[in-house]
Formats: sequence, structure tokens, C-alpha cells
Amino acid sequence: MRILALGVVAVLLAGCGGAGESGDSAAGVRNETAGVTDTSVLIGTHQPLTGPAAPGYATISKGAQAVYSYVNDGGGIHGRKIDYRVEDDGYNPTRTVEVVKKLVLQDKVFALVGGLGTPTHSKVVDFLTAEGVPDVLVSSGALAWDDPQGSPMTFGFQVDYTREAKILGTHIAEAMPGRKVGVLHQNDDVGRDGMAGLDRVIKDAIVSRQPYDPANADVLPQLTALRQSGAEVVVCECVPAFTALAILTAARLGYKPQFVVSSIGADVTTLTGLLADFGKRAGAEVSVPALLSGMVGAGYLPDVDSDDPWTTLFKEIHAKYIPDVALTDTVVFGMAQAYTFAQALKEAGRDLTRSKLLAAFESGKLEGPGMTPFAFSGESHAGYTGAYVFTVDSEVRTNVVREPMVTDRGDGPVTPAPSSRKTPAEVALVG
Amino acid sequence: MPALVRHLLWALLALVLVVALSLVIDPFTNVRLASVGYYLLAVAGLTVLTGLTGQVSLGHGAFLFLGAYTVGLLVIHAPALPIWVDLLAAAAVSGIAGALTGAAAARLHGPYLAGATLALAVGLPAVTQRFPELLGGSNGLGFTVSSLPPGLVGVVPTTRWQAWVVWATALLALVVLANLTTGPLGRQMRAVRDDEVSAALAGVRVGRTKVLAFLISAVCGGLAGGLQAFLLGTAAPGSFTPALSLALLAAVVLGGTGSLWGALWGAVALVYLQAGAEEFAHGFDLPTDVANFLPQAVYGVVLIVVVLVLPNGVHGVLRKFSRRRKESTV
Amino acid sequence: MRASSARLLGVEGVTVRFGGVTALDGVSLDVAAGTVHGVIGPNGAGKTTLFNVVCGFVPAAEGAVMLRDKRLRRTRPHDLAGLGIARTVQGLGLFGGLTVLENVLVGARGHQRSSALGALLGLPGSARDERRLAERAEAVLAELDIARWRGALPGVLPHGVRKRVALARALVAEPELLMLDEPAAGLSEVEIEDLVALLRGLTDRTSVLLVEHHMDMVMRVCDHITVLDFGRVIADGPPAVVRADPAVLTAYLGTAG
Amino acid sequence: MPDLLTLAMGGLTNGAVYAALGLALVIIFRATRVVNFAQPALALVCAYLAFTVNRATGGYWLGLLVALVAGAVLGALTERLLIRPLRSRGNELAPVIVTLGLLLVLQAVCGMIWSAEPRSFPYAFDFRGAFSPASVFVVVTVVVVAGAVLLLFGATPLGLRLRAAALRPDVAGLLGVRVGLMLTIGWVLAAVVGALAGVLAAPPFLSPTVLDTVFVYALTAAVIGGLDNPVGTILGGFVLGVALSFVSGLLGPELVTLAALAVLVLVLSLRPHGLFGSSVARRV
Repeated sequence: MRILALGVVAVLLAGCGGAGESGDSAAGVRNETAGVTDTSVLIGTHQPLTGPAAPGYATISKGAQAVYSYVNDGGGIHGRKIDYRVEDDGYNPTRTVEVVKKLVLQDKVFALVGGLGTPTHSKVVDFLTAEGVPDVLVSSGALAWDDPQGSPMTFGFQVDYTREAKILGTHIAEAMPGRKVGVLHQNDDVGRDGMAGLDRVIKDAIVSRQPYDPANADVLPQLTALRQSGAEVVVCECVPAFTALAILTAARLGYKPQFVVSSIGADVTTLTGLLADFGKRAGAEVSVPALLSGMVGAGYLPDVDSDDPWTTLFKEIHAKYIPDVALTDTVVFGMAQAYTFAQALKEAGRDLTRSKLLAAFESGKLEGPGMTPFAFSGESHAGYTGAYVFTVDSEVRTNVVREPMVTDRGDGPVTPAPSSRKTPAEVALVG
Repeated sequence: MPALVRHLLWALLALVLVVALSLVIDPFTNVRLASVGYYLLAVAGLTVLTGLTGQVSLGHGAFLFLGAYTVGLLVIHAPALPIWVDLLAAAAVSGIAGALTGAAAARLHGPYLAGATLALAVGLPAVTQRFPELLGGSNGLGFTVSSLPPGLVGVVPTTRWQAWVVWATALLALVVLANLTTGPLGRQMRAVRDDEVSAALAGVRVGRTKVLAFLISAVCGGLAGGLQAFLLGTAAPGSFTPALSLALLAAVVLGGTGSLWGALWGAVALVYLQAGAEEFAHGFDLPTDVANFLPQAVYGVVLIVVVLVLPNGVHGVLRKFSRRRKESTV
Repeated sequence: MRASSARLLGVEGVTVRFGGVTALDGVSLDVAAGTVHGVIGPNGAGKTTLFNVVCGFVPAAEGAVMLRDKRLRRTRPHDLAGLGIARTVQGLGLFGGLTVLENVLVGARGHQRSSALGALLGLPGSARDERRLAERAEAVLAELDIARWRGALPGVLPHGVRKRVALARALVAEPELLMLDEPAAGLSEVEIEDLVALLRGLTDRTSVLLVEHHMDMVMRVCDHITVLDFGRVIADGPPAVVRADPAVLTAYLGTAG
Repeated sequence: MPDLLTLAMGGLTNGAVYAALGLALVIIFRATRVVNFAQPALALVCAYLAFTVNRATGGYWLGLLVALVAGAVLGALTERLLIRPLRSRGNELAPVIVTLGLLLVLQAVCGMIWSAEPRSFPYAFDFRGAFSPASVFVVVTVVVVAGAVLLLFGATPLGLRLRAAALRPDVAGLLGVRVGLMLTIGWVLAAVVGALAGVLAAPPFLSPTVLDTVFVYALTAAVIGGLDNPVGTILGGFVLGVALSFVSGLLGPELVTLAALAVLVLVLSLRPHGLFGSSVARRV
């Protein structure tokens, strides 16, 4: 009753300090073992399963769930089954905050794994930091996740847009010297950070920068402008649907630039699926091989077409757990992410705590599906540090034209990545 | 008892109930409780516009957008201001926008007004793309609002405090709305809704009444948006889609058009229908695509059924029920 | 016959054209204060147009409308109440979602003193104001003998009661000029008797200008009658004079037959 | 200097789709004074059915036919099951909410069946070139269909009965017009036009939310043109399509929605019932 009265009075007075001044985050006792039992560990994520961003992204969690099922069927990690809770945020930041608060405060997840999207995830980083919840392998290439001082709980996953663009820019400068370059970019950090990377390498070659809005599927005006600028190379900092739209729209205009596509939009399997129907009806000139062959793309995970041992493993898991979902780069993304997390759980040891999980990430021992190393250390929380460059041949198979390269997000050089990687057998999560 | 005193007592009683409730529920349920609070305010404001004055707005999310960004910008750029000043600013900004919208919309009727307000909901958030430096582009603004008085740090959990602030603000605004609905202004608004010409002949300034309704409901919307920003620490264009505006309107009808009690049921439905449907959908072993879209389908079905079966919304049913009980006891 | 003193309303040579049709053609009439003035005429004679000109809904191409000695220009509907004019309309225009009492209270709008802000904040002045208006409305309801319906919605009431509600809503404004559009339409003989008595009882507070088809009722209730036909005044004077005018008879027989 | 001709042609093709969906809205609005917010979802279901048939048969025209038939059935069902019970309600909001509910349900059903992933949807003809056969097909089809609808309303006995049932149901009923049937036919007609719009709007990629923006612009076009005026709506659709294409190409794609809002505010502040809408004189 006293608390009740206190509450009412406090609310009525409501005299308080500046709303924007930090300081009141009452650091409660951190629960080091939330969500952990002897036989299970509960983790959560937020994904756009419905709404405008669902196309293209809704299958990530399917791939991740398949890997967790695979791990659980093999006995789990240190005897703990991974319980993976996916919350739909519809790519709406308000709902992201709500569902993450639910995961943390009500479900009491051990960690948040692979939360998707920059506008969405950026709104929960401070909350997760304050609550002491590990926030690992964020599904976004924004630069913000790499801030060990400000956001010690947060770790990136995919190569950031700037690093990747530097590598693509280097490839353009060396393989296509003197050509005029146009950029089609999404009007958010995907485009902004990507252009920052390009500008470090090929600023002078860029003749036109055209933003597109993901809510507006008509990119004819942008492609028209790129054609008019005389761009012979078009760098696409786009999601897969807009890569496909750009390619189709260029075909519509009879414009034949060299497309160079960043990794998020260069999922050849997805692009093939999207473009498959047009050749069937309108002839060989707009068949998938005609539209895609010659396209240059970047990647940092093993290609679905390759005979990489990781691909072999993922294909096995896919066939066993989600055979009705097409095996795209997006699904592989979810699988690689889940595998990396499981590996970190193993590294953290039998007596699992949040601190130990963070230590496992910072240990630098995580090495796995990706073609380049993670930057993870005490000083950096950035994810993959580089990418490889591939082209698509006339049979729509990918051929690596530039072996994995690594770089930083500043002015550092682009250098070859170390060639050794752990194989699934060496990681040996199961069995 | 004068209306004002009566309404203030009701609000105080409600606040005591909310505080009591907040003490027995877990921190996350407190977030939900606070969400009901700001949605209640938004829906109540819209019910003044749509229920009392008969102006159908499909763009009310635009005012929440303005309120949220006002609070966000002030928290970031003027951190020394206390939260209640930020909220007042949010109310003022959206109020001005509401008056302008109302003035532009006063001559519009029915679907023309609906179309124009829908365009507002679609168009306004695009402003963030035009000024990415200030408004954060499509990422929007992220910030942390600290408002816990120093004496309560460590005593009251943050989410509980947030629930108190949200509800105190919402209830204060609801007192004004209750004065409005039961007083001469509400009467004139309903007169305008029923017959504009007769209302004008009786001396009611029809245009001014409509603009006033827009202003009041926009102030409520802006405050609700500001409270949302206060609660969740975010203001981003992706949160203020037309879907939000349509959901608010649906909540008005679900609860019972034109009634503040109805606004409460509508707000509860907004928060819990979605959450409940999600729990429900994932409780079964459904194919992923079906489970993902089931909540949306459930929401749609509920809307249709309520309109077809309960023409006066949830509040209409409760009122009928309570009246019948009263009659049977007499 | 009451001594018709000052002129309250003057219509001076008003002409109204809709496209090529001349709806009113140089119409003039004077409504004296404290009288009941009837406007009659066959269908399409221009009676409702005349009402609409007085209310400012329809602009006059020529001529003027004078209230006392002030010329009325471009009146907007909500200004009428402020000028001391109250008007009922043919469809009654009752507010279906408001109770009878609330309908009448809306009519008392012009006598409200407190501001919108006061009403929003529920200030004491506003509450006093509201009580005062309620008393006034109750008095009118009692006078028209419809007080027992105060809590009902108009939709459930008999037609006669609804007409009284509309009349009450106009009367509560305490207008100088009460304009009634076909007040007797749809009423029974008994109800018409009551209406006549009621209207005669009003002349100490207000003047009445009415448009009506029911000839017998008009003859009994009016002090003065203006007859329109094809937009022109064909007769004007006390009932006895108008009744005897052959032009009036021709107009009615001509169009009726 | 941007390629204005290409922008104009692209805008014209988009505008044709806005016009067609707007026409569907107008047909229903004239008949029942209801803005059918479920229109994009009805069209979406039809487009997905066409997609499925296309996939199964490899052809285009059978899919289109299936979509049109499905549109007719859905239109009739919607009117009979959801709209008719509200006719006597006299509540402006009820049909808005019911059609919104239907929008949510149908969109969700499409997501359940076909998933949220985008599916490629073919063009009717070769889509390459500024005046590609596919674009010409879209524009010509919409113009022809609009003409046919106008002719139907203006010059046939059925059209007369449709108009009578819409404008004066009481009188029409007395004169032997089956008002209920006429209203159903109006919805069927509108849903078929909407299905056509859906199939025309679907290429190149179909996903559950793909028609949302199309619907917003279709409604904008209808409001600009006048909701009870088919010709105005069709003109509004084409003008809006071209204008937005220019805005996107000349000023930037982020301004497109703001530009639509600006056009709407400008038009409505001058003409509250749209450019060609009739304002029914209010009874005094």
C-alpha cells in the first residue's frame, strides 16, 4: 500500500531531470544464466516474416532453424538443445522494440542472435546493452554494430557494406579500368555505407548515383538516368528483388551495362528464380543466362554451387530438414549464422554464462562457414572482414575471379585473405 | 457533482488501478500496459474526430509520426529538457499540423477525406528521406529516454515507471476528452456529424467545429506518438505506415465508435489481439508460412465479424449487458 | 388585429435566376415585428427560394434583404442565429444521434457564453453555462409539451412530436424572426389546432414568417399573407383581402386544375 | 537532360494500372457508395491464381482468363456475404472496416499459400523498348476496357438499370429493376476490372504487398478525378502515373509519395469533389 501511494505521488509530481540525459539506467544484477538450463538454452531473434521486407528475408530463420534442429538431433551443445524463438517484427522498428523486450523481459532469452535490419535492430542495441543480453551476429552490414565501447554486447556478422564496396571498387579499378561507373543504391545505410566504400577506391570514375526507395518498385527513372549518364558499369547496392528489377529494367531499355552487385543482392539462386519466367515467354535474349551472364557479384559465404565442404554439409541439412524451401544464399546465410552461434556456444564451455559467450566471441577462435575471417576480438566486434568476387557464366554458374580479400572500413589496403579455414569436421559440433 | 470533478476522480481511480496493476505484473507486461495507454490516447482522439464529428481519417498515424519525431529530436538535441516539456512540444506540433489538416479537409466529405488523409499517412513519413541528416532517413531516430526521478532509481523498475508516466499523461488528456464528449462541444460535434445544414442553422460554426475536432484528435495523436517514443526510444518511418492508421481506425470501430470506453477496448485489442494471435499461431505445428500470416488473418476476421455482428462494437455489447442487468434487478 | 409597428424584415425587389429560369422576379414584402406572416403559392411558385434568399443561401441577382434597417449580405448559415433568425427546414433536419433535449440544446448555441477552451477544461463557468442552457431548453420543452420525450432519440418519435422538437430547437434560440417551412405538413387536424394556438401565442416574443400549403391553417394563423406565383407577388395583405383576390383564385385553380 | 520520353512512357504504363484499379473503385462507389478497400487484395488473389495457372501451363492467356473469372466470383461473394448485410446500416464506417478486414484476410491467405517471397510474373508480350509491346498492351487494354465500361453504363439497358439501382434504388425497385441483383452485378464488374488491373500490375514480381502502393495511387487518381466519374478517374490515373514518373526521374524517388499528397491537396482544395466529380447539392 505504501508503494502504491508512493507511486501515485511520484507520478503526480513527475518532476524529473532532462529526458535526454543519461544516467538512470538502473543497472540491476545481471542474470548471467538467463534462458539456460542443463538441457536447453533459449535464444531469440527478430525477423521480418510479414510485411514489406518479408520477401527475400523470411527464409533466413528457416535456414537457421534447420541448423539448430540438426544440432539438437545430434545431442545439442554440451548436452543443451537450442530453443530458437523467432519473433515477427514486420520490419517495423516499433514492433522490433516490443518483441525484443518480450524476448528479454518475459521469455528471458539467453541471447539475441541475428536480429535483422538496420532501422529495426539499431533501436534495441542500447536496451540489450543495458540489460546485459548478448546481441550477436546481427543480420545487417551497417557499421554501427562494431562499437565494443558503447555496445559491448553487440557483434556483427556479415561483411559491412563499406568493406565490401572497397573490394568491389578495387575489382572494378583493376578489371575494368577507365570505364564510367554508375551506382544504383537503396536510399538507406546499405547505399550510403556502400558508396562510402566505393568513394575510397573509385570516386573519380563515378558519373551518376541513383537512389531507389524500397517502397517504390518502379526503377525505370533511375535506369534511364544511369543510361543517360553514359555509365558502362552499374554498381548495384541493392536487395535481390531490386537487383532483378534493375537487370530487367535495363533489358527493357536496351541498356547493357556491366552489373556489379554487392553480396546482399547477388544471390544468384534467388535472381535465377525471379528472372526465370521472362525468357520462357519473351525469348532467349531475356532468358536467365542472357540476363545474368557476365554479372559480377560479391560473396563472403560459400557459394551454393561450389563443392566447399560447408556447402556439402548445408545441402545435407537442407535436404533433411527443409527440403521444400529453395536453397538460396539467403537460406545459407541463416545456416551459416546459426552454425557460427552454435560454435560459439561450444567454445563458451559447459558452464554456460553470458560472459563466457561474449568471451568466446572475442577469443578470435570462431572460424567457419565464411570465406574470410571474423574481425572479432576485444577491440573489434565487426563480422566478416572481406569478400570474394565472382562472375556468372553463360550457364549461370558462379566462378570466383578474385579470391577472398580482406580490408578495413577506413583507408587501409585490400589484401588477400588467409587461405586456411576450418572445415565442418574440424569444428565438429555434432558427433 | 460537476463534470470536471467527476472526470478527475475517475482518472485518479484509473491511475490508482494502473499503478496497482503495474505492481503485480512482470516488467514486460508493464511495457504492454504502457502500450495500451498510448494507443488508448490515440484511439480516443480518433474517436472524437471520426465517431463524434463523422470525419473518417485514414491518416491518423501521421500525427503519431509527428509526435514521436518531436520527442525524439528534443531528446537528442535538447537533452536538458524534462520529458513533460518534450511531450507538450509534441502535442503542440501535431496540434498545429492537425489544425492545418482540418482547415484543408473541412470541405471534404466521406471518401474524399479518406483518400486525402490516406495520402497524408503515406506521404508525410517520406519527409525523413528528404532530410536524412536531421531525421535519420529510413533508419529514423534511436534514443534512450531517461526520466526516472533520481529518488526512484533502483526502487522502481524502469518499465513500471514508464507505464505510470504514459498512463498519467493519457488519463490527463482523457479528462479533457471526457469534458468534451459530455459537454456542449461534443454535442455540437455530433450535431455536425448528423446534419451539417441543420447544425449551421442552429448557429453551430460547422467548419470551425470540424477543424477543432481535427486539432484535438491530432493533439491526442501527437501525444500518443510522443509517449510511444518515450516508451520505446524510437522514431522511424517504418513504424508509421498506413497500416498503423488503418489499425487505429479499426480499433475505433472495434471498441465502439464515439465512446471513450470503446477507445479503451480498441486499444486493448490493438495490443493483445496481435500478440494473442501470434501465440495462438505458433502454438500449433503449422507450416511456417501459415503460422506467419495467421495473426493478420485472425485480425481481419475479427474486424469483419465485429462489424457484422456487433454494430456498436465491444462497448455496445457491454452497455446492453449492463443495462439488462440493471433492469432485471429493478 | 395587432398594430403592426416597426418593419422587422424587408424583402425589396429581389430577383433570383437559376441559369435561364427566373425563380423570383422582383419580389418585395415586409414582415412587421410581432406578426405572423405567411407566404403561400402553388408548387414551384418560389416560396422556398424566397426563404433561401432571406437566409443568404441563394444570392439575389437584384434587390436587397433588410433586417430592421441593416442590409443582409452573404450571410453564412451559422450567422443567422446571431442575427436573431431561426429557421426550420422541410425535412426537419433533427440530429438522429442526439436526444430530444440535446437537439434543443444545440439550438441554444447562440446563448452560450463560455469559450471552447473553458468547455474542454471543464471550468466552473462552463458548467454554470451548461446548467443555464439546460434550464432554458427544459422550459421550451415544457412549453411545447414534449418534456417527457427529453431522453429519447428523434428516430423513435411520432412525426408530430418530431415537428415540435424542430420547433423547440428553433424557439430556444429566442429569435426575433422565426422562419417555418411548412410547419403543418403531415400533422393531424388536432395537431394543427394546437399549432395555431401555439404560433398565435408566440407573437409577443417573436415574428413568424412561414411557408405553408395548408390554406385553412394559413388563413387562421397569419396576420398578413403574401401570395407568390411563378416567382412574382400576385397578392399581398391581410387574410381577408387575399382570400377575396380573384388573382389568387385563378393562380390556384389554374395550376391545380 | 533526362530522357523525358522514356519517363513519360513508363509513367503512362504505371498510370494505366492506377486507372484500371481506380476504375474498379469508381464502379463500386457509384453503385453502393462504398470505397472498396479490399480491392487490391481481391486483385492480388486473382493475380496469384493467374500466376499458378501460368506456372502450370506455361501460357499467359489462360491465366488471365482464370483471374477474370475468379474476380467475378470473389466480387459476387464479397457483395452478397459482406456488403449486403450492411446496406440498411446507414453507417459510413462499417463498410470501410469490413473491406479493410477482408483486405487483411485475403492478403494473409495469399501469404499462407504462396509465401511472402516474390514470384516472377511474366509480361503478356515482349517488354523491351520504350514503346514495348507489353506496355502498349497494358495501355490499350485499359483504354479499351474503360471505353467498354462507359459504353455499358451509358448505352445499354443493363447500364441504365445499373445506374437506376445505384442512384434511386427505391424508384428503380418500383419500376421492376432487381436492385439487389444490379448491385451484385456492379461488384462483379468492378472485381473483374480489378482482377485485370492486378494481372497487369503484377509483372515482373508478385508478392503479397505488391499492390498496396498501386492501390494508394489508384485511390488518389479516383479522388483527383472524382470518385463518381469514371472518365475523370481514368484521366487521373494516367496523369498521376506520368507526373510521378517525372517526379521520380527529375527530383528523386523519395519525393514520389509527397508529390502524390501535394497533387491531392492542391486538387481537393480547389475542387472538394475532384476535378470531374459532381457535388450533389445538399438539401436545405
